[in-house]
Amino acid sequence: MGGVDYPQVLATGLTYGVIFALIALGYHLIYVSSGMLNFALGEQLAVAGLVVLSLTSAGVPFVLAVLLAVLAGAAFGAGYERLALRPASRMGLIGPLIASVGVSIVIGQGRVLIWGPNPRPMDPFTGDPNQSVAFLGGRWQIQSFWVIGLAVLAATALLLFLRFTWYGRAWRATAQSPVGARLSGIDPSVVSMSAVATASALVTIGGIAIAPIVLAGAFYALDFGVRAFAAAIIGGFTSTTGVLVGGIVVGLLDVWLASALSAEWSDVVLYTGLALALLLRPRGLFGREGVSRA
Amino acid sequence: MSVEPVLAGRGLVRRFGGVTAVSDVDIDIRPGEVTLVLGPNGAGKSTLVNCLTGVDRPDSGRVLVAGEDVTGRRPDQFNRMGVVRTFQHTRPFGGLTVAENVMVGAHGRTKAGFVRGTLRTPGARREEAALRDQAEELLAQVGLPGRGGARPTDLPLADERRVEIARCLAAKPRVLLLDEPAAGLGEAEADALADLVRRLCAEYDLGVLLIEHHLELALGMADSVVVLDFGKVIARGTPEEIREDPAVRAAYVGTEEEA
Amino acid sequence: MWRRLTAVLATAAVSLSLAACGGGGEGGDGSGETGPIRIGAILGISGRFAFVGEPQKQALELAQERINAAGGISGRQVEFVVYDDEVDETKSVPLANRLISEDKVVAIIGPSITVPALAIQPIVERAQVPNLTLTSKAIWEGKPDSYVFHTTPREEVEVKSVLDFVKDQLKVTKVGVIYDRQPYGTGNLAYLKQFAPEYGLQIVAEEGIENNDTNADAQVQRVRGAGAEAVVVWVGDPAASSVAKAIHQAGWTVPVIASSAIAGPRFAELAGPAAEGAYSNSTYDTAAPPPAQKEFLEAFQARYNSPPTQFAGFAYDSAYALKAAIEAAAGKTDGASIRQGLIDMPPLDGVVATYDFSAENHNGIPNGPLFYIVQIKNGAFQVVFDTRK
Amino acid sequence: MTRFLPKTAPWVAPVLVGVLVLLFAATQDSFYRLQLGTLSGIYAIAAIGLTLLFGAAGQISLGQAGLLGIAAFSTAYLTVDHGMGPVPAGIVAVAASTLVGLVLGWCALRITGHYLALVTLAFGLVFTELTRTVLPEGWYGVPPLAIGSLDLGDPQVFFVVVWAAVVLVLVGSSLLVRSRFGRSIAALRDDPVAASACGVDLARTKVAVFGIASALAGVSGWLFALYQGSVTETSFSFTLSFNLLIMVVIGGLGSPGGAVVGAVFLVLAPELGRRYEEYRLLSYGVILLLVLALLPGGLASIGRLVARPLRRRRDTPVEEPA
Repeated sequence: MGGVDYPQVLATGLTYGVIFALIALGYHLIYVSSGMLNFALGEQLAVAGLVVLSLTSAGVPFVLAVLLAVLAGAAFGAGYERLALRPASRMGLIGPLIASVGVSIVIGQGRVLIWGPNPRPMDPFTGDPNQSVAFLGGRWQIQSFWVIGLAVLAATALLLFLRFTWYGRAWRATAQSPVGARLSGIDPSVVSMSAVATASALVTIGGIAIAPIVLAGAFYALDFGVRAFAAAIIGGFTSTTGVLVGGIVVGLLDVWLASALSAEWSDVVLYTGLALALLLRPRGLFGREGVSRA
Repeated sequence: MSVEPVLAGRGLVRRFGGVTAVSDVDIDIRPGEVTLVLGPNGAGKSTLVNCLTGVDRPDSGRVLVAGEDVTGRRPDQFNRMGVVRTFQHTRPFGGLTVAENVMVGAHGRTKAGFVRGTLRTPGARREEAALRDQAEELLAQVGLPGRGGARPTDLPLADERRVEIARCLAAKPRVLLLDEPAAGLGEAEADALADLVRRLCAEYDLGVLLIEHHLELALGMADSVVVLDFGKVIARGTPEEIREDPAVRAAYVGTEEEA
Repeated sequence: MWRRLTAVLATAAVSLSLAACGGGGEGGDGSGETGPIRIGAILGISGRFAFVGEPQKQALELAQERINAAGGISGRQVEFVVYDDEVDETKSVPLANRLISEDKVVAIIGPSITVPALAIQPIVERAQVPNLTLTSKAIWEGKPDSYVFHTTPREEVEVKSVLDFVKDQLKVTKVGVIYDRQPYGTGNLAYLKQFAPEYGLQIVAEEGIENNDTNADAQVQRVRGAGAEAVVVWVGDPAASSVAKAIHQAGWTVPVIASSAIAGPRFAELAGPAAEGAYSNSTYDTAAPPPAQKEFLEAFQARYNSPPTQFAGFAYDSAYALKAAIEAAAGKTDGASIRQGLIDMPPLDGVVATYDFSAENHNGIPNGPLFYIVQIKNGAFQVVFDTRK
Repeated sequence: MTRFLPKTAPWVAPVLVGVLVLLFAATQDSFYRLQLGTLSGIYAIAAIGLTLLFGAAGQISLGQAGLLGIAAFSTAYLTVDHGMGPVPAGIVAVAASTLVGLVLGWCALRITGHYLALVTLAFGLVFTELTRTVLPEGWYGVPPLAIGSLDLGDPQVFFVVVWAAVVLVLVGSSLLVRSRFGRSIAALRDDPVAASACGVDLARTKVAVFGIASALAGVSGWLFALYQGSVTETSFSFTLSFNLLIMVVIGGLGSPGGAVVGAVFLVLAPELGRRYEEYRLLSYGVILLLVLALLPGGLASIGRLVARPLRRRRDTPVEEPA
């Protein structure tokens, strides 16, 4: 069935991989700071491009529109953490998980009602649409460089924040012991809200960057969301670098499978792999023990 | 009166990374006797209980029930062998009533599976009725008559401990391991609990292992004492011997006054 | 204990009474001799196939306005009751029942896509409600007394027009096919493979794609690897435009022929410069349309300021076919009369073709060539070849 | 987990539902509402299974639709391709989905909480992708229910048969929840360590409750195939898994009666605002959030709105996923 064009797999796989990594980073942030799992990030990514399109068509300059969209995304994240996830945590840890499913349904259906069911094209940040350049033996879209650049930028900024600021370090500790965190002056509920807000900002950036390649508002929220779960699991929910590496791995694997097997079977293999990874090694490659077997 | 121990630990070792929580501990629990394990916080008391009840697996050494080696068995298998325990932080079943909590305690020795339970076969109905009666009776015995319908999470801590003890008794056990039952209780409540344990120990010829660092109360209840420090047995004997033992005094300097 | 009993009682009663009173709304009996004639429609308006259902809904709205403005059907106003089944037959089956037993419609137009269309067939047959199905796959099984009629061309017609164009105009022999993994794609793939040898063509690659996929790099790369000299794309948007983009990005210059599913403005809008030069089939001769088609194209453009896709045309023709049928049945609107009316009615010069039903042939459109080949030239489809001549 | 199990006598809810059903069937001329009533009954059976699994036993599953799908596809395969009767095909179909459920139960032994949610989600997605790839056209022409020569396909009769099954399952599950097994799965949910110390074999109990829930999902899938007549993967996507979860949550976790109420509500609620057809899914999401925030006990707890507030707000440290 034709040899696999590895340079092209690298080009496309990396572009999608960094997006999965961004979402996985969002899952990681929320998990380490509040122990919650959030299903809504995929839909937030899918709607990001549409928000920018609406703003620009209303005359807002592009860069300002992106900033506004990211801020709006963060505010929306903080909002639904407070209104939906937090009250549901009375039901134990599974409550917020189901609440995030509810939020993803509301976002998804809201998107269809406001912007209609059809996806919309979006111009790349620079260069004309579908223009591709040869690089490392593969054909790269100009926009791919924007996607990878922005994602790496956002991820490193966050890594620096988590590692080298006092508040950042506190975030990682809050999930382990909210009581301990509270004793050292950190309010876990504020941390949890800011974690969801930051994760929302991350996926909004990712959504805006990837929209020119995959159309704004198309039906890929679940596909991206579940692939990002696979990335987070391969990386081990608890390790920041692990989830980033996991994202790239899943991106490359996904595209490689599509060209080596066929697009139809790549989904089946990917989801089966996700289930097996969970069963055999829930801690993932890099994660610390945090999984109960009881 | 060296009667065959109903539950024994031989050369038990348990390490967590570099820390040896339990190192080479021998311990015997004899029917009708209260064996006390004393030791400051972090001495490995809870780890020892976990190893003796299957909640944790010792790295080496053996656990014997009535002489039979049962090292590494699951907690529910220990339960079916008559070894039951309470927990340092009470672990009630919040979704069930107090009576139902006690009835779950008897799960190990009852049989009605989900088919017979659903079809309400005569056998299942008889067993259910017997369980209900036993629950009411045990609750009365532990001093909570008629509280079967309440929610465990609505009870004060002392009563919640009593429900947990009733839950253990529902299994008609041979050995009862109590993990710091008096923790967080007032003086009067602790004494009342001590009397209850002694009474149950005599009435059911129960072997009791008591984990406590509430010195005066525990020594009063115990028939024999083992003192742990950093996972090792530093003294063994009757309560009176232990009171004067210099090694114990050293490990416990300054804890006398602790309420 | 009693408090809980009242709780369960209250909520269960409320829920079940929902059902009893819920749909009481529209009273009136559509099939009575007076009052508006109600015609039902089940279309895939939202979800994956919105690009098919949405224009069809618009076409029916346009038809309702124009029919009523011209005096309605046999003196009675017409009302189209349109439901969205999101192309999920779990929804189309109850919707069909709702149209029949609740809204008392006299006929049903749609569904647009194969799976729901097959699913509601037993329902319309049992309820004896004429069904003008809009799916291209042959649903009618040939029984003369069936209540199912087609106002869409048979799939082979379009497949043959594509193969003919590839052989005679593009003059290549090795063809790669990228097809929708749903029945719309697999059905036509089968016809392509069946008729290709007749045209001396060889199918060298078959790659499935999901209608909603927005990345087709893998499929394009494998078709190119198989040595295809032309790429036939049998899937709707956004997948079709993704294929065009992938070909463009791979720097591969190869003729692309897409099915009539994308013969509309959206393909160029989504694919951008990558769409340039792509061919497709269209039922409209935009250059010199026959009178009925010209009037519809202008009316649709005026009403919705965007050119209609072929799907809109089929829906519009179905509306007028039913009008002609009822008039042929002297205004009677029971199922059997309308069915007979469809058979007896004079040939209807519709937007897409001249429709002529008979007991033995429920396919309104004759089996001959029908399509125009169109090509994207600076952003819009233009007719470049007429398969009829 | 929610702290309340409704304590109505086991026969109350089922008898009540039975009466309402017969009333509904007799008065219904509209075939459409009969069909919706049947569909809500079919989903109710799967919802009862899920509320036992998730509400009572605390084992979350986001892939329950896959189990329905397995049974529906097996039924279609056996009846259409092999001419098997609807009932024997049903027995094989339910066995198939139960078997898969037991495998999922085995998975639940190795991982819990969030990870279990993800494995079950992955299972559901694998089912949809696999069937979409292997069987894009699905199956048509599944015969209606018939026992031997007795045709039960007539909508009114089928409606009553489905709801008779619902009442049967409701009685069974209400009794089950109150039996020794019911207490052991509640103990498993509330505190696995303590449950094990009380003699509950966690492994066997988890696998058993997964088996029961999958069997009920299988019955639901079988009846769905007979009801719909055609089977394709679109009917068993993750949307159905989420909808089942919503039915169970808004009905009241762990309460079989609540699951039935949740199923009826979710299938029939859109009838309220027929004009707002497109707001249907949006409203499900909003309702779920409202119930999670305001009514942890779900609809069935409306009577308990004045419930005693949880006196001791347990400041649960983030132990590993529940």
